[in-house]
Amino acid sequence: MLEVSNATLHYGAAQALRGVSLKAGAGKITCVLGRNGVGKTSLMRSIVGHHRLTSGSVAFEGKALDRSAAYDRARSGIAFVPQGREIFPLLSVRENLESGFAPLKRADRNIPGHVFELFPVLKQMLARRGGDLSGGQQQQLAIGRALVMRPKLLVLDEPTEGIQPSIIKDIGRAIRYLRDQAGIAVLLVEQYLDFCRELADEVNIMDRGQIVHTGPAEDLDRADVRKFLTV
Amino acid sequence: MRGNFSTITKMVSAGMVAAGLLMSVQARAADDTIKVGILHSLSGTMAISETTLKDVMLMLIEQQNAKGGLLGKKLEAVVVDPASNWPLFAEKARELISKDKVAAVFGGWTSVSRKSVLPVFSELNSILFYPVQYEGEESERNVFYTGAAPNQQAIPAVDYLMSEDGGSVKRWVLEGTDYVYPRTTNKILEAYLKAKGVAAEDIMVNYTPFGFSDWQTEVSAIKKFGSAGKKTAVVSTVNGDANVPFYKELGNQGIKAEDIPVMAFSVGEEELAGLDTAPLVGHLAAWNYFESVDTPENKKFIADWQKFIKNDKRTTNDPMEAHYIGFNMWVKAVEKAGTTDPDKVIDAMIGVSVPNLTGGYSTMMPNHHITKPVLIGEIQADGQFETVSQTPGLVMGDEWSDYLPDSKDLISDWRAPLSCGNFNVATGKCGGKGTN
Amino acid sequence: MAKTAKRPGEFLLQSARTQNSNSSGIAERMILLRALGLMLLFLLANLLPANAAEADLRAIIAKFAAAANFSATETVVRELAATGDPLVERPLAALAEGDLYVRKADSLVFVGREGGDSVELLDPLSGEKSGEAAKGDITKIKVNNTLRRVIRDALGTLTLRAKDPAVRIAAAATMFKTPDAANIEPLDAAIAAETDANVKALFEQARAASVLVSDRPEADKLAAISLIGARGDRDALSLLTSVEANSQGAVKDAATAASGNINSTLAFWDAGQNIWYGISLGSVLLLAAIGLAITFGVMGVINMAHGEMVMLGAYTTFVVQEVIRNSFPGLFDWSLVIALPLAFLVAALVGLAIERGVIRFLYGRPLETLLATWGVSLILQQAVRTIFGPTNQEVGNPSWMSGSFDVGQLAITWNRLWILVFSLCVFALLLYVMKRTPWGLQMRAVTANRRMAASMGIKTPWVDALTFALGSGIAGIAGVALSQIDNVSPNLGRGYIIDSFMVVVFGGVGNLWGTLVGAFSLGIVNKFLEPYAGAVLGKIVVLVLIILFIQKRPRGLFALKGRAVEA
Amino acid sequence: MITGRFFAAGADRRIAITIFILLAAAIIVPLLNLAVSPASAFYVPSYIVALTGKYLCYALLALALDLVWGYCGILSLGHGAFFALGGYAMGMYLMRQIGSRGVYGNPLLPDFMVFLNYKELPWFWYGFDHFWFAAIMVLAVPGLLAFVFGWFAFRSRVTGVYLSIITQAMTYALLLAFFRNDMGFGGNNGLTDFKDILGFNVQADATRSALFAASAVTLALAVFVTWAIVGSKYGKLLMAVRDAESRTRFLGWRAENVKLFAFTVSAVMAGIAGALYVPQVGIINPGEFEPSNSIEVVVWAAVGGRGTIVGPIIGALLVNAGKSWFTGVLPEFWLFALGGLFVAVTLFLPKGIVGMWDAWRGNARALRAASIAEEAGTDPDVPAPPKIVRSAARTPGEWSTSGPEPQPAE
Repeated sequence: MLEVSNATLHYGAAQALRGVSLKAGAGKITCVLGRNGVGKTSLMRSIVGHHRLTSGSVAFEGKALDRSAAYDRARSGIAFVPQGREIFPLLSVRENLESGFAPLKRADRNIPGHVFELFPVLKQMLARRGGDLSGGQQQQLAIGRALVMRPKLLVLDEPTEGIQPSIIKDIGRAIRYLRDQAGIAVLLVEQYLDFCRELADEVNIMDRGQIVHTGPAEDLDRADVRKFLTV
Repeated sequence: MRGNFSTITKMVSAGMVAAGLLMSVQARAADDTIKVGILHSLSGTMAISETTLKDVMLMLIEQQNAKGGLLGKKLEAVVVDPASNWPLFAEKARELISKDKVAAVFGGWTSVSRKSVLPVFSELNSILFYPVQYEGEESERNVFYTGAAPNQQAIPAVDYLMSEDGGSVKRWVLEGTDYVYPRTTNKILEAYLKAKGVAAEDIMVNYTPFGFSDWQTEVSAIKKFGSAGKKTAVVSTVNGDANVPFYKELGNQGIKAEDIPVMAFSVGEEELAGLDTAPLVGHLAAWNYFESVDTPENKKFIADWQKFIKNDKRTTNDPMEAHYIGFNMWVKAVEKAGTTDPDKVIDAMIGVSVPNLTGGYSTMMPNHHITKPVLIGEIQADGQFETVSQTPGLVMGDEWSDYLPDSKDLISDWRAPLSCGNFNVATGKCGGKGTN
Repeated sequence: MAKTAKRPGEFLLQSARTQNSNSSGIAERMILLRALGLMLLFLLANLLPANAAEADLRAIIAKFAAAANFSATETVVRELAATGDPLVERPLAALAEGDLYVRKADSLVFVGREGGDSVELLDPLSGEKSGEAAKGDITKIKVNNTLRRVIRDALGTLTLRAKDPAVRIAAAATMFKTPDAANIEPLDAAIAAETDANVKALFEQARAASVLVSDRPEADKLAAISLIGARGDRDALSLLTSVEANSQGAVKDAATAASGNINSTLAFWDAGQNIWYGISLGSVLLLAAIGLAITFGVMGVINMAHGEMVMLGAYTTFVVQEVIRNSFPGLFDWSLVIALPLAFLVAALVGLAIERGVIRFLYGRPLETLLATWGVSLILQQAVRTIFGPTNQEVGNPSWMSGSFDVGQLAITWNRLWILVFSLCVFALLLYVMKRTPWGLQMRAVTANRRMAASMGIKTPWVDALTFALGSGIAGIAGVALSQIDNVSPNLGRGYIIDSFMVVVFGGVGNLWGTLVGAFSLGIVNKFLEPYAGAVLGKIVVLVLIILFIQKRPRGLFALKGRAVEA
Repeated sequence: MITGRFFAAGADRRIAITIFILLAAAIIVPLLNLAVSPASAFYVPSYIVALTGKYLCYALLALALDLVWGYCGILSLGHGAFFALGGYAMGMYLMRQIGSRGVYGNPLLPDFMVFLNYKELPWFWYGFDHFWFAAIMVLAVPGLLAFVFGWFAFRSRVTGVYLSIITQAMTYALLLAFFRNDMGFGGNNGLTDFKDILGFNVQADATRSALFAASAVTLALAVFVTWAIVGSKYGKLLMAVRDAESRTRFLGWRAENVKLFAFTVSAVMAGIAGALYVPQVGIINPGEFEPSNSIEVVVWAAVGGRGTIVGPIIGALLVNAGKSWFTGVLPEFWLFALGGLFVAVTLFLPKGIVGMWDAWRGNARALRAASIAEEAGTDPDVPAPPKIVRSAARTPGEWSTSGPEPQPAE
């Protein structure tokens, strides 16, 4: 479904990605792991269109995306839950969710029921300002907001960062639900190993701007894989 | 870094003398023409009034050239834009005189623009024609004042209002913009009114800032002041842009000219062009010229002007006439002197007499002010003024007001041997009032 | 009725003199006689066969041709008025309007109706058409204020019995302002015949005013004072003050008491007036600032060209009115309604061009937008100056925006009221767009986080461009309203830019409600200061207050607070 | 901070050159004006001396603004006020020097007071008979105003656009105040008709040349002082406050004191510029308080290149020379040219002329490194300079210059 091939990204003189290739399939959870500063976020932002690759390409459903802007990528079905959540703080929860209506046809402009099933707390907070929610609630809102867009691919950047365990569990359940019931491709960046091991169908490990290992989630228990992740 | 050195040097020095170089390239001695400087703001707040004067000067120069020029040479207009910026006025005046070597400059509108250029004209000994009514209290050797002094506008206007025809006004509002012209004029008027027996409580003085646009409070204060059972009139020295909202508010609050007439000194045909004058019929203005004046000279002038500006709706006004008079006087003086040499022309100017547009002759007096008739006009529905009163003869501009204690002993006479702008008749000395 | 229009003061002086010299009896009789004579004349004029009267009137009107100056004309006017014939209303009204002409060839007097180069001549009495003349062949009979006043007074008495109640009311108002003992009799007659209670009351007040300047007994005068005192407005005060100055004893005391009463009521109304003026100034500030609340407050562009957008709106109004004047004069009252959408479009398109051409390259560098838009404002200003010329352009008030009406002792001008209503409508509309429409939601999302908004599928460049166009368009329609109270010149915008920034910053950037409250509070504070401190000092004080206020609340009146801001 | 390092590497020489050129001009231009015969090709006409002298004052003003804007991130839209106050202090001295040579010949009162019926000199005019007193006032009045204004504003953490707008309110309020004739500063006409300065005729060529030289030397001195401030440890702090005020505060520095110092020094510099300006143009009037004048100063600094020392000087000289030239050559259309210039500079030369120059001159690498660091933080994967900065840039009102420099528009 999503295919990144040979992606290279420079920030001026510094190189953040060195020929990364990656695939994410429909109905699968693909996890990207790696230590701080190895280029995970850069990769995600390149996929959703916040950075333009120096070379290489990103293809979605067989179409090259390299020239399209972030909003066009969103319109073709890629939803993004960024690190730090980036909900719109001054908009109410309902408005945050409704901001996902933009790419939809007029007839589809409603909030799908499973959003409130997955995150019932959002329903109680509809009138609150997004910025007034707790960190965990904001994370749920960010995922809910992405789901409103009816995505085919959901890109999640460290959804568990700084969040209490009970909510992490909710988020995990939600991601699994999306894979199983909705058939969405999920691309997940994580540092939280256990979360990844539980969820992932496939893991990619990054180090210094490169993918150094690709394999099933069970590989995470292997020592040669572990060495990329220990600090 | 060697290269850096030289290029930076170049950059900095280029910046420092850039203007100089650019200008000296421009400046070239041209003996085949006589240059005339036009120093009127074409941008900024004053452009609204002054641009017209630039155009009228261009027309006059063109006409003079069609008549064969002056002293056998063509006249050449040098137009600059001092941009309503007073230091820039001084800079541009200097540029006109030093660089372009103009024979005379026609320009200025506000008092401050005149004050700003005065030292330049006296330092470089050139000639300035200043075409706008002003507060007086000044007489410079290098400046010829073709606009009205207070006694050529304010005092006859007040006389008219006090007369039977004007409505025998007993109570006065002096409404002005807070700057020197209204302040001085109102000082003179206050002294004059008191001398005529008006009590202090029957005079209200109020000032507003430049460009003031919310007149509700002021207009209702005028209404209130006017409801004391005595005939009331407003004498307005409100300047420029502030007039339109002022009159709009007067119209809307229903102040009718029959009840409280407003006599303005700064509202001419140009200002009225921006207004629907139907509710304002009967309000007054005092000038030395109105477009509606019915003389052959004026008809020709208006026709020429509308043809020159290619717009048959453009109006004419008093400062335009002042330039018309000033320019013709200068032409005559240059012909009389046979040269454009400033000293000779300044001497030749005094006594020069040219036709004005109201059917008489204006003469340059020894105090560098001119003689003019004073007209009082009422606003008509078509945006013109209709003359309702006119001084029987010409009034000579009085530079030092007789109604201010510090200037009543002063006179100005630039003829030899006196040649003094502030001669004190009490002490018999040149140089102002002194310490007594 | 020849002496009806004497000035009140003169008359009072005269009556005071006669009282003092103990010859009051004679004077009284004289006046009585004169009044009786006038009554007779009045009756005669109505009884005599019309033709004879008409011939007399024509003879008098013909005298206008020979009147060389204002006082000669005045004599003729008085003579005409003295006939008391309602027919003289037409020539007198025409004279007041400056529409009475003398044909040079035969010295006949006509009412003229201007049309292009020629003037249509109408018979001064019948109003029937009787020929045309070139402008050069006729001379206008000049009028001045004094003459207009004389005519107005004369017409006042003549129109007491007019069919239209509005005309009768006007007549009553005139007679109230110019009281004369000779008015009492015709007023008595008119009061007896009047059926409209409202008009009747006004007649009675006018009569009371006349009683005060007559030699009626003290009791009558005291009754008159209480009647006038009850009227309680500025005209009543004016009259009472002059009575106070010119009488003695009980009348003087009563007048003093009554004018004192009126003064204290008026003081109360003055406060109301200040509030109203403040609200009205506030509405102007709101209009000027509201577009800026979008481009600056919401988008963060320091838009120095905002004032020029207002100016473009005003010039659009001018152009619309020009077209209407030249081609469809009947539509003039609709000119503003027509100008509104056009002004919005013009300003919005220019705004769109500015955003696409300049500002979009500067997002994230807000202070640099200041420089670029400053440059743009210079260009726009000079462009308008080049196209339309530097002078003021005439924008007229449609009839529904002219004049004023009274609420108690408060005169409210229609244009200010409409501007207030209009500014609130614009505010409500804008609030609706921002809070209730998908576009508004997208705007706010983009403003909050442009990159994230793009990832939500929002076409950020379009939202930016349209938001800027919206802000500019709103400024444009503000220009339509401001053209009604201010100059339409290339400098129009400069006058509002600083005030607009003050309002937005004072209210709190990014908050529409803040702009609303900011505009009105600055307006009201300003207008309460103005009568005491003067316009200049008042404004300075307001500026200093804003500076101090910002120290206290560095984010403005309606600062965004709470966790939401830090998130 | 990186800018500072880069600066230390290559730009000391540039400062030295600038100072050298200014000092040289201070000697050579007067010489060419006074000692060379007007017929010679090397002769510098008097009006050029006056004109460039005026530009140098503007350059000093632009440099003063750049100290607070370019180096400390405080965009003042009211620097014209300090300039004008300095000018008024000097103007008052010059007025007193007229003595009894005014038109009314009143030895006690200036002319405008005579015809407005002042009976005696207002108290605030006392002392201005003496040059030393006026000179102190030139420094003290703008300095004090800036200190008091800054004291309140910085302490209450008024920043960004709020600060800009209230500085504008300040100069606007002063404009209105000085327009009032009752203030005793000559109202709209201002102070004019000067005769002598320190006993020399202000209209004499020699005096003009001396004033030119004084302006050039003062500007050179100001360049040196600015350079010294910016290069010192304090200067680093200044830039730290500019780039990340709250972080500087967390590190224990009193950001408000840092700003206050810069603001006051800058106001004093502006005041000196005004004082030198007035005798050269011969008039000081409330028009100098116009907010549009202050905005123009910002434009000069931006055109030349803010955050550099030479930039504002070049900007001021260039824009003003252009203005002088255009108003003479294209009187009807020069506003198009000027407006177009501002738009073009912001679009195409975001770092001003000097910035473009540097980029062009192979300093590009250093610049690039700096911009990378700013854009992405030193570590490319640490998510772009974290939330604080970005939200600072995007929340309206918060965005001051502390936002990251170029954010590509979308």
